[in-house]
Amino acid sequence: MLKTLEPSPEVVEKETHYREMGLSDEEYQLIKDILGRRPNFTETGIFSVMWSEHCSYKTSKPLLSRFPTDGPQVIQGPGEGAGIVDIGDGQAVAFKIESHNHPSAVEPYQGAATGVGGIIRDIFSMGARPIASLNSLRFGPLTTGRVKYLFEEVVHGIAGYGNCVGVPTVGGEIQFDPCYEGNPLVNAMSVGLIDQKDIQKGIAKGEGNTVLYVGSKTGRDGIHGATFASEDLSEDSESKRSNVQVGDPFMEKLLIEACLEAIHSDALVGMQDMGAAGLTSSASEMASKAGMGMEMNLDLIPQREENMTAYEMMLSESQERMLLVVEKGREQEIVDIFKKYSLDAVNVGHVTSDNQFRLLHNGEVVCDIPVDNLAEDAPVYHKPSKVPDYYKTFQAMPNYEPVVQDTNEMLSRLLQQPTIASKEYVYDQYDSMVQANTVFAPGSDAAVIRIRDYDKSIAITTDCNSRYIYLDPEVGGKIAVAEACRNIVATGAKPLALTDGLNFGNPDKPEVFWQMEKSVDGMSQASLALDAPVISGNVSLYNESNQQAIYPTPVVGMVGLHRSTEDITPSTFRQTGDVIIQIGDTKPEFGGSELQFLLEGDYFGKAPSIDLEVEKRRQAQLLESIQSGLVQSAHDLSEGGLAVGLAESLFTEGQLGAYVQLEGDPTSLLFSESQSRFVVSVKPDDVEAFLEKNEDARVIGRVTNDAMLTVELNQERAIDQSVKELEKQWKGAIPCLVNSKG
Amino acid sequence: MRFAVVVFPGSNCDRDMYHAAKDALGEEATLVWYQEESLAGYDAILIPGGFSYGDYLRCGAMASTSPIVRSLREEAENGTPILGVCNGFQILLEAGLLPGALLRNKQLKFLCHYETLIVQNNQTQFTSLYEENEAIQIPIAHGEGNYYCDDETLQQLKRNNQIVFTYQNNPNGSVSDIAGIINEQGNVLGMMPHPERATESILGSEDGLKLFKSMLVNWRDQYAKNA
Amino acid sequence: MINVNVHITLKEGVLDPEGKAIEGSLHNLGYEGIEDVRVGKLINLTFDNSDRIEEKVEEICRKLLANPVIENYTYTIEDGVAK
Amino acid sequence: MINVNVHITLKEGVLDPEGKAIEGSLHNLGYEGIEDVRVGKLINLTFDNSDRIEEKVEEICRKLLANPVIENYTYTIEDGVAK
Ligand SMILES: Nc1ncnc2c1ncn2[C@@H]1O[C@H](COP(=O)(O)OP(=O)(O)O)[C@@H](O)[C@H]1O
Ligand SMILES: [Mg+2]
Repeated sequence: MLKTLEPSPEVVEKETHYREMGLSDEEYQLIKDILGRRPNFTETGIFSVMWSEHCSYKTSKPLLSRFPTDGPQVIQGPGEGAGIVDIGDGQAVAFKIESHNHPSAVEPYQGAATGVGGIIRDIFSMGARPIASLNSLRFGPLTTGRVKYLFEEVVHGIAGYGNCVGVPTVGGEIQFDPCYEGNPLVNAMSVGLIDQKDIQKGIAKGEGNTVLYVGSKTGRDGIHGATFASEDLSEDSESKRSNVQVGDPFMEKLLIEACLEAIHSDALVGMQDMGAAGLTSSASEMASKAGMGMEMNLDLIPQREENMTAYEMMLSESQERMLLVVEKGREQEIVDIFKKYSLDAVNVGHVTSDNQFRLLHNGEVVCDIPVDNLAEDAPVYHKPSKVPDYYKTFQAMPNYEPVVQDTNEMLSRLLQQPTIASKEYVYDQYDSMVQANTVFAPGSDAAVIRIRDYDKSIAITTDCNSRYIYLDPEVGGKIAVAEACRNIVATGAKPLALTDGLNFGNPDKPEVFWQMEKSVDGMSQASLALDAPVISGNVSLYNESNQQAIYPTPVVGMVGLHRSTEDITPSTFRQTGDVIIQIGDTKPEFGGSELQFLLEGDYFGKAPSIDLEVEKRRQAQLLESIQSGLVQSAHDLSEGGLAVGLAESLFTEGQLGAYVQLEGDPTSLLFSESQSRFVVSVKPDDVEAFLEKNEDARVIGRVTNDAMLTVELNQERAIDQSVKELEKQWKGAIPCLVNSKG
Repeated sequence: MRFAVVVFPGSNCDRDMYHAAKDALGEEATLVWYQEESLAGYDAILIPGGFSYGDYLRCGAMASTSPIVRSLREEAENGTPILGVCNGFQILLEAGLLPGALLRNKQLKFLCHYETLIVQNNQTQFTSLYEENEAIQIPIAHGEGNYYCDDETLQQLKRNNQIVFTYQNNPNGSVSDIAGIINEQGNVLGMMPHPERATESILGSEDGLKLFKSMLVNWRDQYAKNA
Repeated sequence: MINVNVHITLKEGVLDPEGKAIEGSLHNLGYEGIEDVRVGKLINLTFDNSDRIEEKVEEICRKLLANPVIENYTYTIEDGVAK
Repeated sequence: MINVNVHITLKEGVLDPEGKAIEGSLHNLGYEGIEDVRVGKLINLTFDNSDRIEEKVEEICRKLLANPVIENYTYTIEDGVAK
């Protein structure tokens, strides 16, 4: 696109080109009012990306303000590249989750890879060294060639990028449901470690200070990617394929090392990565946050292609680029650091005091916008909300209480359901141990990373059962947060804070907006009750294909802290003779359960209930018991219920078995997905002390050495299976589906 | 004992290697940036894993052309112990300091998990503290660890007892289950598995520490002899 | 026996990090005057008959060998019947 | 501007897992009569002058682009000066 072909301001207005860029008539009018004139083509593009949902959160802002974001542990809440929490000793961890759904649907390898790269940049741009990556993935059922291709390539992309940059991928979660068939979800989370004194902010302070551009050259990659990410995914997105950016993890690795070296120089004033809306958002946000302006000469921007226009440069989403502000006169100190890594740091502009965002290209001013209007004054929308009919129907249904005859067979089938089955096929492809701090690699309830040189470690998890949230967004939202906490607590850590990845359909539909509202409410309540404030997050809307919305999928990423590495507790049984204890009671709750899907092929009815006071008490009591050294292993009960939880506790490739005795309704006891439950093992000598501390705990059996899972229900053998056989089924399910033809 | 850990652009196990030598073993270690000219004066040289130059073209190919490799060759000739792990192994092969090549894993996937290795040769300065045929737990993490050499080379490796580690359950298609080999002189060891990740019980295994300890013990013996 | 050589290259405008890295390496090795390096794939297929060969190859390229989002392909069949 | 195309192929006898995987996929997709698939690399170099070009290319291939233990190379310079 040559500059001369760009429509004039008059034409942009007359032919409503702004609409193609994603701006409404009202928004265009607002821009005209701000400028006191018509915006030119470049300025219109710049407003369109900054006012897109992705950058401005114009639809979700009213909801996000409901999240609790404070706590004594919070150093940096939402608003910067990532949130930061205190972990003691002058140290902190920075973390955030981000979606890359639309790019991954179009080009799964590069979409997932650049998703990983983007979130890692958010972390090191704060000055933190990335120490762990996680992800949360959603696909359709693994039965069609297209879904298998998406699944395989997304996993390859995460591995290809993450392994190369040397950040261990230590955990994640995957669900497979038909609603994601045309619209897979790829959310990536990154966690970084930082000394509190080194925390960097993305601000452009100091009139006259120099703006340096670092990293890959700018190409025409992903032009309009930011607004693209906020549009429906329709059939014709095939033709937009050139929007896809290619990641260069090697460049990213060099950037990590160079930027982390640069933060130790006091010549550095501020640093931000170029994420969605690239140069536009990084530059304008840095200036606006500092209460300053910025002027850049686009002729100086390193360009990969010829004849790039101002519009293209400002909207390009080329990857692996950073913007730095450095003290005037000390540029060389920073340039030298980058030179060591064979990276160019180019002077492209300076900080001004007139609060304008001004760009020059070929000797002309091509953009002159009040920077605060751009970065902060996007309109905010309060969308209408409406209770969906399906929800009313579900709530009115009688409780769904199935009866399973062959409980042995049902356990086998459940273990082979892709959502429950082992994800080893996936995480075997991730380098989960690089940096040599991984205590629990994927496979545990939460990953555990020790903090070198200190007697402490952090636990990290991502969770979201979107089926419950679909059935009842408020209850499901509570469960998502509570489950993440449970996974953290089961490893012996105390939850510190969470990051949320809100993936929803089209918010213009009142029923979808209602789902957003309710799930945010539920998450907020749980976050408050369980003392895990929200410190960062991301919103991805319009996740629909052919008008069909995905299940509401607000992913929770959470970090917790172990007081001492001695508290680290595995999720699998350890020792013959240990006593097996269940915490929490079981009710006939099957709405949204794996069992329901297996028996009915669909989800309906009510989500499992949750009482946050009870949840809080059980977690606190279990954590205290772990900290007192009373617990050998702890595992939360989730999809598939107790039967699956017991089996998972035995998958250690050893000779351990379990003998369990229960009285009551077999189907519920074995397969219900009642919340707030754990299965733990305790040394015989500690049972009494444990039961005293945990008021909702009950002995249900003991760990054996016969490699059999045996459950006696009402004096009958309900489950009697070889652990090896079960483990084989559980591990084999996903490879088997992937490798089957079709 | 003074270890050098050579850092190439894209190395990412450099710090892990450094900590293995410095913290787990308790000796001196220095990170040496690849643009430096000389590796002289160190008692041992460690080439860490990672993705030098992004693994572009062929793993280790571009790193093997950097100027520091000239000094590495000299040190190899001088008999300085050199350990290359994962990408470090690939670099040693590309530089011709060890025979053979590494191809993509047979399943075309990156693999990361613990493997059981068998110590085939415990008569080297890197393995003298292991028992012969000892089974040890060491993690692998590679996409291109499928060792290949022609028959003649293989016979030579066998004849000279240059195969140091094999996999108990070959994960990647390597010829003769090879996980690590040594040069004829006995001072350059290359291996795909990561001993530096298995030096502390909290990380799951200490079996890799013995390798570093062997280096230390043999260096001390040598030192005593020369003194 | 029919010998088909498929050449797969990145579309113009698509970043080629591998090519860039090789270019850098060649400069470091002292080679001057190299303006650009691009890396592609070469896939050699051996068919046992020439039945509808062009149609088949075209389809295989589209369906499997090339990723149309970022790659172009060309091929030669047997001894240089270019397309 | 001189255009050099380097073709890098695996030596005979060296197992090509990627080629085998493509072959398997093609069979699964129902293509018959494919006897062998081998995957190689295509590296395109653009030089700004033709000075000692063949000598340079030969050297670059030997030193960097191909690994003689497992790979062979051929190249064409400009419009098809094959070697
Ligand atoms: N996409 C993924 N990437 C890495 N690890 C994963 C992924 N999906 C699942 N895992 C790992 O598999 C294990 C089981 O996951 P999941 O069933 O979601 O656990 P839970 O129900 O306890 O949250 C966890 O350790 C998790 O980290
Ligand atoms: Mg769990």
